[in-house]
Amino acid sequence: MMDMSCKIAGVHFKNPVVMASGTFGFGKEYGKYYDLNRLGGISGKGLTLHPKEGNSGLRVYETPSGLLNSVGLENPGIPAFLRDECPRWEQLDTARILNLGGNSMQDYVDGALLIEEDAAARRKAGHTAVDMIELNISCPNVKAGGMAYGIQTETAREVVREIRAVTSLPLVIKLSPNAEDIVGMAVMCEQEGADGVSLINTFSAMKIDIHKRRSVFDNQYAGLSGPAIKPIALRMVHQVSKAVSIPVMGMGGISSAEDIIEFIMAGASVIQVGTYNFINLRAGIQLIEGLEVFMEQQNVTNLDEIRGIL
Amino acid sequence: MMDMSCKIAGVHFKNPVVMASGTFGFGKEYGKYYDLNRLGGISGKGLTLHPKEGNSGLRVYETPSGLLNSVGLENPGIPAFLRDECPRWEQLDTARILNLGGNSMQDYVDGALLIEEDAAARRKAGHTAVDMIELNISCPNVKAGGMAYGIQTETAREVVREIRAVTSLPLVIKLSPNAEDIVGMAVMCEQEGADGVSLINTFSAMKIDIHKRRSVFDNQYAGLSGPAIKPIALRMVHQVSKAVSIPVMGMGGISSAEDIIEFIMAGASVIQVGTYNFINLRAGIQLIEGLEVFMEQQNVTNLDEIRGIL
Amino acid sequence: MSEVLFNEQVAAGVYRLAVAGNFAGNMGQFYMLRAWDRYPLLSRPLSIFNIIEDRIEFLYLVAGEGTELFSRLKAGDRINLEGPMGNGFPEPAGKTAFVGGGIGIAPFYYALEQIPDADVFLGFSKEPYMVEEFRGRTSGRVVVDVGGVILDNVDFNAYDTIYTCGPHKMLEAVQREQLHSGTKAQVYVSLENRMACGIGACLVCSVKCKDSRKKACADGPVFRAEEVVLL
Amino acid sequence: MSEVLFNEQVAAGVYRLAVAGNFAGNMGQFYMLRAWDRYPLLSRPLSIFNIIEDRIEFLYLVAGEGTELFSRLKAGDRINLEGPMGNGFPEPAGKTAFVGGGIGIAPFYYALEQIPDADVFLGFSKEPYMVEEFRGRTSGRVVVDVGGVILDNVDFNAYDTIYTCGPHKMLEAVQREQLHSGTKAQVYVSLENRMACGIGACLVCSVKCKDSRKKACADGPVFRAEEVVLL
Ligand SMILES: Cc1cc2nc3c(=O)[nH]c(=O)nc-3n(C[C@H](O)[C@H](O)[C@H](O)COP(=O)(O)OP(=O)(O)OC[C@H]3O[C@@H](n4cnc5c(N)ncnc54)[C@H](O)[C@@H]3O)c2cc1C
Ligand SMILES: Cc1cc2nc3c(=O)[nH]c(=O)nc-3n(C[C@H](O)[C@H](O)[C@H](O)COP(=O)(O)OP(=O)(O)OC[C@H]3O[C@@H](n4cnc5c(N)ncnc54)[C@H](O)[C@@H]3O)c2cc1C
Ligand SMILES: Cc1cc2nc3c(=O)[nH]c(=O)nc-3n(C[C@H](O)[C@H](O)[C@H](O)COP(=O)(O)O)c2cc1C
Ligand SMILES: Cc1cc2nc3c(=O)[nH]c(=O)nc-3n(C[C@H](O)[C@H](O)[C@H](O)COP(=O)(O)O)c2cc1C
Ligand code: FES
Ligand code: FES
Repeated sequence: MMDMSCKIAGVHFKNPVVMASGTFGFGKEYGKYYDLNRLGGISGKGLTLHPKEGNSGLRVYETPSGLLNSVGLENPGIPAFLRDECPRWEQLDTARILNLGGNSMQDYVDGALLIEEDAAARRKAGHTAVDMIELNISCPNVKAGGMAYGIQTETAREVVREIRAVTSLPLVIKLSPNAEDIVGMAVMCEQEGADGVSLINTFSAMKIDIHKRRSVFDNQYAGLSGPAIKPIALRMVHQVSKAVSIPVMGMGGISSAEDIIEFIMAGASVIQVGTYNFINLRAGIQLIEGLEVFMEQQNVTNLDEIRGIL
Repeated sequence: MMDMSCKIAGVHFKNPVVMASGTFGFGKEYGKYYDLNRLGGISGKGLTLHPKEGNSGLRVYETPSGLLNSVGLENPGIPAFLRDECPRWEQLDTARILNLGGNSMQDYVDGALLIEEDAAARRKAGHTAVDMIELNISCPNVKAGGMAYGIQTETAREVVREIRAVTSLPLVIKLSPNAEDIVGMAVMCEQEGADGVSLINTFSAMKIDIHKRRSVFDNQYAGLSGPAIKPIALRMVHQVSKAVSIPVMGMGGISSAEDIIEFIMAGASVIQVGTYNFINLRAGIQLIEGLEVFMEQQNVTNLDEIRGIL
Repeated sequence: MSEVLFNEQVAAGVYRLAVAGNFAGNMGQFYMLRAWDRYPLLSRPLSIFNIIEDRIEFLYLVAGEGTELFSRLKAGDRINLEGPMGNGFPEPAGKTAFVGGGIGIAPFYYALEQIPDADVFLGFSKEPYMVEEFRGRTSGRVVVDVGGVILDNVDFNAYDTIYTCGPHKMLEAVQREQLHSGTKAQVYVSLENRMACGIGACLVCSVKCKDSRKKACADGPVFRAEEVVLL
Repeated sequence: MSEVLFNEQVAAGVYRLAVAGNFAGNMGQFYMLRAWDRYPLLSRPLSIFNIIEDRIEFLYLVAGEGTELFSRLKAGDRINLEGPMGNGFPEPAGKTAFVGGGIGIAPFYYALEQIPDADVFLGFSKEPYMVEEFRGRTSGRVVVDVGGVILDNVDFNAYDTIYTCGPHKMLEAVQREQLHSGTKAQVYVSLENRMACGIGACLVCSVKCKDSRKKACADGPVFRAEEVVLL
């Protein structure tokens, strides 16, 4: 029997294919194309305490094998999520990850507290809607604060420590490739009691409209994702995996089962798929099936056999 | 009359199109395809004091819209360059940039001293072969030392200071996108008396051969260049241009005249073209001609009109 | 993967593409098309131009890299279609007008199947195309303008429902004319925001509306004209 | 840009491509081919298979993305060629053998024009191809092996010059056989290192030689067998 499963802080991932935050909504839309319960997990759209309108102006631009986005964390706010989406999440049989964003320390903490309360209430009623928090300290599209947290290790330490203190849920920290020292950042997360790290978020990047003589984005810089960044993401995941002993969720440009195997060989416990969802609406299913084919052909019965072998 | 020219530390660039180090040899090969004197400048293959064999194993791998290279600074050494290549460089009517690499501080300094001596001797004879030094503190393919210099600002400061002290030639520092803080690095270079900065070198990146279960490169990581990285490079050039008042040479994935205009609008004085030379052997000429067309169509008579307007 | 039946040029830079298969779709909906493997990254949204039993058709203008690749397709080539997507045009009430600017005429040909007596206003900057096809499909008027302002021909007070699709500038003019004319007609605009997922999951196609943000792909591409804040 | 004359499949995954134009080249040289605009990034090196007045031909195996794109070319399509590049085979002395493994046979067809009496050894793993064409061009022997080891058929002491081209494993065996046989023949290998610039400027195609590093593209692709350190 093939075994693709893996546990992170007690949370069971039936396979390593997790959908990346911001590219998969809260799952509903893709659920029309395949059974979400086939997935290893889903990281929902980044949430903040209060609803956010997101950025004005153009929000997407294609680059060679990459995608610039400037969504700016548009989201309905945590209370609306808990109220409107969680009933559906309760029914899902896949790892449900809440991606937590914020504009200030207070935002982050108040958001985490709300989630904690909600989880406790549901637990009492015998339900779970959220299995894990993915703390996003790294969104490059949010100007006020958000960015800064993800850049310097000591600034980030504060947020990680505060959130760790107020949440009993498994906690994974999402790291930015824009960090001054992504390895040091991961080590810090381990020191502060995080249950894992996920990387990478998008690269801060730019596109100029030479005719209008301005950035195509109102917010000047935007976040680069997609196959273009995969070689860098893979290097970072490899470096971080060597440096910490907590699990690593690897991502950045994954668009084939072979890509997934690379990230697992580099040390990732699970991987996340972002931009590729846009290219292939059935990405989730097809990647899992591709993994099965690979494992069969290569005589791998458990992904642990190849995890981190580099 | 259209004016594309620009001066950096007294060195005249007739246009902003400079060929990037390591992708253009010392010019000879491309000289068969067009007149090198049409170019704004040439940055020669990175040189170290002693000849270097470079890396073993595979040295190139294509990624989506990008190129991984692991040349590892193979070069004939500074003395051989001064002896064998400089007679030809003396004849060139384009900005001639010597890209200086090294494995240790001693290497860098001794190399710079040799170049200084040679320049003095040629000057006496009424000749010039090298107009400028581009100090490469950032090659990601050299394990011993080289990398470290380009990462942390204070480590890099030493090298810049030492080289500045021993060379009278215009000095530009080539920055790495792997630097912890590329803006801080540039500011440091300005403080230490550099005449300019050039950026970006390649991103440290990785490719795993999942069948052989090893990196495709003997040296594990390799350097990513090409269109894939352009959006990140442009953002970095923009940030650095805002932060320093010395000239900036921008590069990273440039493959059209429009790309060049973007870098100039982001603040670059001149740009460099690397990987695109492989895709188009006549890249130099065609980019210059493309710039002429753009300027004509957009009624730009001097590139200064659009430089740094963002 | 589906098969291209034909892909014929109907004017400078404008092509009519037919793909074999049994496709569904309401008027005003669109498909995401992909005629390549990995590059460019995103699929391209095109409105349904026509659906016949054995095929679906699109009418497109070569605007850049993706549509340029479409234009090279030949009969027998393979192409990937996802759809139908979007809300499409709501059922009209009363007398109906379609106002298309340039390639914005595309969705109305299919819409005429359901509303075969609508008046059709086609505005072209240069060469007109598909005019005879439109004439053949409606019992209403077909007004063609070349080089002028197509809206100048539309009396907003003469209709109960007006559907519009075209360049941003035209849609702004539609909003102005709606206010200015004081029409009681229900006026709709079809937006062409850039899209990534096409199904409402990524929020890159966001449309600023009077009271909230909506998604061009899932809540649209058709909106009530007065609802949208065009910037 | 040049025009494709034909691109016909000659065996499973193997194609013969003809491009119109007046092309130059010596035996053993190669061209860099590009049948796309921006993606994939690099052009692909292919050996000269044949040159006739009005055209050049290549014989290639579909190995990945680039050659797959080549395989889709049809007559009339456009393709970009740069070349000829590389050193090519030096003039042979005396009795000559060509030893090709798989698609490594490609350069020898053109070479036969200059050395029409060479013996030709063609090794295939599965289906043989182009054998009749080779027979038609040489007055020497043509030995074909399918599924075995082509080198087993070559007596290294029976020749003055031996040119070889094929997979890495075969070239290693060539080196061993050269030593083992004690042949006085001049033995050459043609290498297929990955390339970027193709003209000697970037050093990514570096070949470790006994005394130094050389460039596969500019100093090669043909090297004396004893000179190269195969790793
Ligand atoms: C719902 C919807 C229906 C559409 N229906 C049609 C149609 O029936 N016929 C038709 O010709 N065009 C239609 N379009 C526009 C068409 O999708 C774009 O012209 C096409 O995506 C451009 O791709 P490209 O690669 O050729 O150009 P690019 O090089 O990507 O861009 C060229 C120009 O097209 C615009 N553009 C780029 N991507 C998009 C995008 N995803 N959406 C909108 N505009 C974009 C850019 O602003 C740019 O000015 C529709 C768009 C949408 C959103
Ligand atoms: C001088 C020279 C002459 C050649 N002549 C021929 C020929 O006549 N016919 C023919 O079929 N092939 C020839 N090759 C090999 C051919 O260039 C490669 O098969 C081709 O580049 C693979 O490209 P791809 O995109 O299809 O495959 P990729 O997906 O890029 O790679 C598939 C496989 O091809 C190998 N490969 C990739 N890039 C190169 C490269 N630049 N050079 C060599 N191998 C590579 C890889 O190791 C990989 O195993 C020659 C190569 C060289 C260097
Ligand atoms: C449109 C878009 C929106 C995103 N929103 C979020 C977000 O809300 N929170 C977050 O942590 N990451 C967000 N990301 C980053 C992705 O989760 C992922 O880290 C990144 O895109 C790299 O993976 P990919 O190359 O597979 O897309 C977003 C990415 C995209 C493309
Ligand atoms: C094959 C190769 C060799 C390189 N060698 C050097 C070098 O010796 N010194 C250096 O400073 N940069 C070197 N670079 C980096 C380039 O000069 C340039 O900074 C980088 O490739 C980004 O530009 P591009 O995307 O236009 O290629 C090399 C790049 C490539 C692709
Ligand atoms: S394109 Fe993704 S939400 Fe509209
Ligand atoms: S491919 Fe550039 S030196 Fe050979």
